[in-house]
Amino acid sequence: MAPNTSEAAVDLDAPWISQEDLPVETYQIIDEDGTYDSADVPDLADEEFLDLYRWMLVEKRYAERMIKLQRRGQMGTVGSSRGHEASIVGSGYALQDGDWLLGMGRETSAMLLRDVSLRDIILFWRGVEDAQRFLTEQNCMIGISVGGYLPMTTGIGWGMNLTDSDSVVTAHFGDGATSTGAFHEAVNFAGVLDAPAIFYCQNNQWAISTPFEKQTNANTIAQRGLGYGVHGIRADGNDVLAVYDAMREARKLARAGHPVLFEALTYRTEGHSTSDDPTEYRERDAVEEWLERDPIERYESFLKSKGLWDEVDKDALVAEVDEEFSAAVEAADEYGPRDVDELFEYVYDDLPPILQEQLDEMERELAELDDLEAYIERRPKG
Amino acid sequence: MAPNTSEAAVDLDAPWISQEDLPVETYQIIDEDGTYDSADVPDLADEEFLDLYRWMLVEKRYAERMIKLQRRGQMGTVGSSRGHEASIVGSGYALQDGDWLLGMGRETSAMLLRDVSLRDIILFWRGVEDAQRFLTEQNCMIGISVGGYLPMTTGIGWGMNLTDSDSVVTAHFGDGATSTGAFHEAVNFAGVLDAPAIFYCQNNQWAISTPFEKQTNANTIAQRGLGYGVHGIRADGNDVLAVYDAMREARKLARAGHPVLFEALTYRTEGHSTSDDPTEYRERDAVEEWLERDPIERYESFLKSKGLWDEVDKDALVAEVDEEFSAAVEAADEYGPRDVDELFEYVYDDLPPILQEQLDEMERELAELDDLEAYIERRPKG
Amino acid sequence: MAETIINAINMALTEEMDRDDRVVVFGEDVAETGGVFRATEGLKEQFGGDRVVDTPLSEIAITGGAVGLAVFGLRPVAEIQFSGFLPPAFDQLVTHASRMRWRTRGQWSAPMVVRTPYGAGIRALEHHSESLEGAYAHVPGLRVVIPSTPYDTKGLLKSAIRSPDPVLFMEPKHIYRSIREDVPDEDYEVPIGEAAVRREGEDITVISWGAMMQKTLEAVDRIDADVEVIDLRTISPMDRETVVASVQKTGRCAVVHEAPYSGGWAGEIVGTLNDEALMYLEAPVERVTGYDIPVPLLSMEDYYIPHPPRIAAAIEDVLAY
Amino acid sequence: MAETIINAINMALTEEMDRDDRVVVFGEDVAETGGVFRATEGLKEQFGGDRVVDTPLSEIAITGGAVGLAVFGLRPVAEIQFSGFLPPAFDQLVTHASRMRWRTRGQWSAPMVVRTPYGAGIRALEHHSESLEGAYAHVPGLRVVIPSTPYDTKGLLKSAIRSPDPVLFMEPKHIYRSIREDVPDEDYEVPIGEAAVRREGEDITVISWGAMMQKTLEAVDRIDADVEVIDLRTISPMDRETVVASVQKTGRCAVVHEAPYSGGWAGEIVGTLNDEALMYLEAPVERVTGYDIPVPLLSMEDYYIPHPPRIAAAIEDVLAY
Ligand SMILES: Cc1ncc(C[n+]2csc(CCOP(=O)(O)OP(=O)(O)O)c2C)c(N)n1
Ligand SMILES: Cc1ncc(C[n+]2csc(CCOP(=O)(O)OP(=O)(O)O)c2C)c(N)n1
Ligand SMILES: [Mg+2]
Ligand SMILES: [Mg+2]
Repeated sequence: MAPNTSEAAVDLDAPWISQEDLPVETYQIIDEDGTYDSADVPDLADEEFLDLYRWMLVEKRYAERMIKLQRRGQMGTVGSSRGHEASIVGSGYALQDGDWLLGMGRETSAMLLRDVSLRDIILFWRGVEDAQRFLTEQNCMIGISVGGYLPMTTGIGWGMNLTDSDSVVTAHFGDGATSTGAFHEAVNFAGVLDAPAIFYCQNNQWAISTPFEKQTNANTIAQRGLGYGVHGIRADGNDVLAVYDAMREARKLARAGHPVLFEALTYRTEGHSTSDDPTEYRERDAVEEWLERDPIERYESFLKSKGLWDEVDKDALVAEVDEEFSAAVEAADEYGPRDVDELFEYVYDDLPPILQEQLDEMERELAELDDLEAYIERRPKG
Repeated sequence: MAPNTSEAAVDLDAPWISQEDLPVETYQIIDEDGTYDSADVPDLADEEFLDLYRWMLVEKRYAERMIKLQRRGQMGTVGSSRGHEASIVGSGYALQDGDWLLGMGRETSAMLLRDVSLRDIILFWRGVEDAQRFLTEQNCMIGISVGGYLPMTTGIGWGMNLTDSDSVVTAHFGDGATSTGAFHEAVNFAGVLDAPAIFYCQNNQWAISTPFEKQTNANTIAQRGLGYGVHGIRADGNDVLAVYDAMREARKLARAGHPVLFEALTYRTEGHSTSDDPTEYRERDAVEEWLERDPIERYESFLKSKGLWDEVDKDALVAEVDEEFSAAVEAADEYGPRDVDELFEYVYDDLPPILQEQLDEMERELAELDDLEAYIERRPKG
Repeated sequence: MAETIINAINMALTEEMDRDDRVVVFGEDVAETGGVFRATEGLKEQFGGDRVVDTPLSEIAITGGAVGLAVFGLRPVAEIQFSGFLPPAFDQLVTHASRMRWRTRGQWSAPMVVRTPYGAGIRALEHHSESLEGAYAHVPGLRVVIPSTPYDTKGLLKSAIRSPDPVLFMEPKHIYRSIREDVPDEDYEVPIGEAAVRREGEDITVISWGAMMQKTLEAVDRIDADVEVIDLRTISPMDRETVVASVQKTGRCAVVHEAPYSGGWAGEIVGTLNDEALMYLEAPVERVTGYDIPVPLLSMEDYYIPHPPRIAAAIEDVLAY
Repeated sequence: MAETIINAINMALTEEMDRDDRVVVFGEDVAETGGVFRATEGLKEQFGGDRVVDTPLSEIAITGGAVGLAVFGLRPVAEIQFSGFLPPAFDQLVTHASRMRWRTRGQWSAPMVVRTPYGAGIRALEHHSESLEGAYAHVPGLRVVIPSTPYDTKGLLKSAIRSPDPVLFMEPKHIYRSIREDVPDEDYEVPIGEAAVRREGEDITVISWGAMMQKTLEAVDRIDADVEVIDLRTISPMDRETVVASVQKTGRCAVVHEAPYSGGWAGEIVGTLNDEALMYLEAPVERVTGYDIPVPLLSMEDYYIPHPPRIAAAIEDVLAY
């Protein structure tokens, strides 16, 4: 019923602009075959090149192990970041001490790079309230309502300007988030304020079952920056060096008063989360295609031709990373139960009388109604 | 405290895009001096050219007379459309029978062109509920919450697609409205739906006291279309022929499944409304500059060089238009008071018991409390 | 056949789409996958991609788009994936949906349904567990409906789709699949605005709705008294008559809801009883509700939810007063 | 000196900006013109364009921006031009401002103020007259404050700005300039969370807030009884103690607000009295409120507003019960 938009183009005299007028390049340093031009490679020390590799392994093993934990009932619903390793690590690696990072849950190693601990990420997905206390200690936060934390991101950037801070604030979010009104108002306002904010979109081409072409009729997210007068870029999100390099520039731009809308083009090769079965809504072919563009393999080729691969003992690295993960799970397992009165804390700065009353009542009920705790115990936990 | 954005540009290697990469032309047919290229002039009959002129006079006299009424206490707060005549008339003139028009109050003659009556516009600004009944009978509506009616516009366009209608829906709004989340979600969704919707922004460069450069860091509104994959255009909003011609094309695009973001660049030469004193926040110079670009005078030059001016008896036209306005005011004055029970109608399809109870109580109170009506009578009316 | 609430939603949608081709279903992930809870499963296959549409992640445009479709003569049924993501669209409900008929004196109206799963208990992340019916029910012009059984769900959803007024249809996701009952294949409506007396009794009236109905019934089973149980079903405008008549009869009352206590709809019910049945009350009305705190995350949420032991104790308190 | 509410707002803002350079004031048209009601007049001249900022027309970003500033350690005071334009930002209040401290277990918080003029009576267009305090007050974590006198306005706004919690500060625009009283030049706070007993009396307690206080006092003046008048001032979390103690003393009560009846805050007050004072009540509590309809447009709005004759009649009904 929709009009046939493939009809012969309408006859136009006026100077219409459409996205065809502005081809958007995808920034790449290492191409799909692993080849690159040395001149383009960012100026990093060998350890740093190796570090990037290690972090990508962290991200990958983290995703794999989390899903295993979930399948074993030791974790709530979790999302997988498989395929996003370069995009997450490249962006996180370019941030500096004091920078802030607000995300949506698919940027773990960027947060680990901000000194968040893996244990706390695990606690987060187990629904332990304390987790975000630890995240925010490192100026990181996970926002579950998609897009809603972007205005706050602008506010933080604004605060940085007002206090002569020399940090930047980065928000990580998905392609789906770019369709929210909150995204729009946040980026536009950041543009007006010259806020040192980097809006970092991991365009993994899916929002649960909704493909990018149903999310927007625009070809890229990057081009949306024009509409706000902020700098836009599309980088190959499977090329860790391109992401890192552009992010470093983004940080400079942000510090110079030019907020940035950064699109890292990648692909969610697994389900949205452990509750999602992607075979319901997409063909395996496209997935295969993207699996071939695996960011870690591509970076391995780079390390090889750069002569750094010899220094990598992958098995040992994986074992090390796995051990870290196991230790984090153990620490999370040991994280003791909280007292129920904590539920009433932190709602207000003090405990208003009505909350005190309710807390007292709850404690009385838990003490007096002998079957209440039992009832709660019996309830399924996942 | 904001970083000095005029600092030397940051050294950039990556392929950043900024609005400098896409210069946006302003579509013009008659230039500031009244000259034009005949080849560009839209193919209209002489009566139509004259009609455009008459409608612009209607808009102008309407604005002037409304403000007079307000000053005399016969009208609530009203806004003035002085300076917007070409933008309003040119856009309205390109619409066709069956098209829908949702506006914000600064597009009167476009609504009159949709067969709305002037009396009903006057009733609207007098706060008479019935006014919108009459507007909506002509598929027009005024939305007071800025931007909020744009998602609904998309929905109407979607409905047109679903019912194989061959109409379009147009929303008129200001530059301020483009900063709302509702605008964003509406235009983006329209793009995905191929909705026959024209988002028509009268960029008059002010949102009450906020100048366009504080509304957004973007140079134009038109360029924002790229971010949604819809067609964008910036037309000289003081050139009625450019607006009309581009709007005609916009209508064709919309019908072909390409929603349009249309920016008519104009200027609000008077206050935002009768409660606003613009000398508080802007220099007279800029206003003077724009007064010189008066859309009506410019079109008079066009009519002169086109040889149509002889057919215009301006004084007679103004007298005629004035008479129409006077008749409309008279009709509005005669529009009788409504019964108070109307307040309870139309909230729901029927009258739920609680509303019936409240209505009964109100009527009882009005009858029994002899000083209630008197109290209400005594309350200041404006 | 014994069906769940989810099945009942699906049945109602299927039948209404079949019956009236103005009905259009849309929201995030509703078409290809049938929604995160599978409420819309099979609809796209049966009715095609024009009438069953996956939208962008745009709660404002979903809700506002529904207003436009409704004004244009269609019958939109929009899904908001979780009620915790409805607040971005609050303005569309308050400013447009609820007042379109009023604004245009009946010339336009917004016969639309916004379906959204609400409430705690499914072990989810933040914003997946809230109950804000009290805030929405305060908006004149909106009808707020919450079913608690599969039978009612089908009948109420059909009524909502056929309603000439906008309906916010909040679904108790905690019991989406946990209870089953016979849901006839035929066409039937359960009228909006009418509460159901689930059990008749003389000693006390217990009022609840949504996911708390099950817990309330479980609590009542523990109690040795003749309890009248009312399922409110429509929060607003509510069936004051049934509520008042019952309490005039029993003289005692408890109200159970999941939303926070302060400003929750139980206050409105107490207000109504105050207006119409104060002198019949032999004891204060008990409000058994969530606390005035955000719903805890998955590891602690059970301490928030009013479980049967709490409800039963409260009922006994009222009886013993 | 005798000052209006608008003056008092301006004084509070000026003094707090002077006292604490973390205070930042922003919103639509607040800087260059001092706001459509002139509440922020002179601030930009005095404190400069970095701390007094005109924003884009973006209620979401204004409110969410305030959250970010607050988290970063500033003390934002945002203005929403009319409370009818706050619903687009409802999500920012519910999802972020109200739960930032809770979400982060005290690590972050959102000490911010959203000021917004509310209520009917100024002969305005649609959406310029509503009172939705009941909906906002239902959100845990938010403090909702409504002053009714110039003195209180200054003191409460200062408390709000210094409050470690987010405060929604709703201003009774109908009486912005219609009442005057002495407002000391000195620094003083009026504590949030405490109601004020405006008049002491023995026969009946009348509770109101905001613009309705004036009408209530006018009504009380017409009545030959010993009326206790309470100005609630903080809607949520409210001062239950003062309310309950008063009604325990008088045994009768009327609540007056402008918001619609169903789901309005009066219901919560009746609920509180039910909990704590039921057996003291000698008559049903009267709720004198707006109707369950949108506020009429300017030509008819006076039929909606609870004017003194209505209030007085209701009080007399309760006294005569
Ligand atoms: C406002 C809001 N609406 C809906 C949801 C439910 N939801 C969670 S994730 C998601 C898709 C997000 O897609 P995208 O932004 O592309 O991020 P991705 O998961 O692909 O990384 C949806 C719809 C939500 N959390 N918040
Ligand atoms: C959502 C919302 N916020 C604020 C207002 C108050 N207001 C009315 S008109 C206006 C400025 C509108 O500017 P613009 O969109 O440029 O339209 P113009 O008046 O210039 O034609 C504002 C802030 C409103 N009506 N709605
Ligand atoms: Mg995505
Ligand atoms: Mg403007």
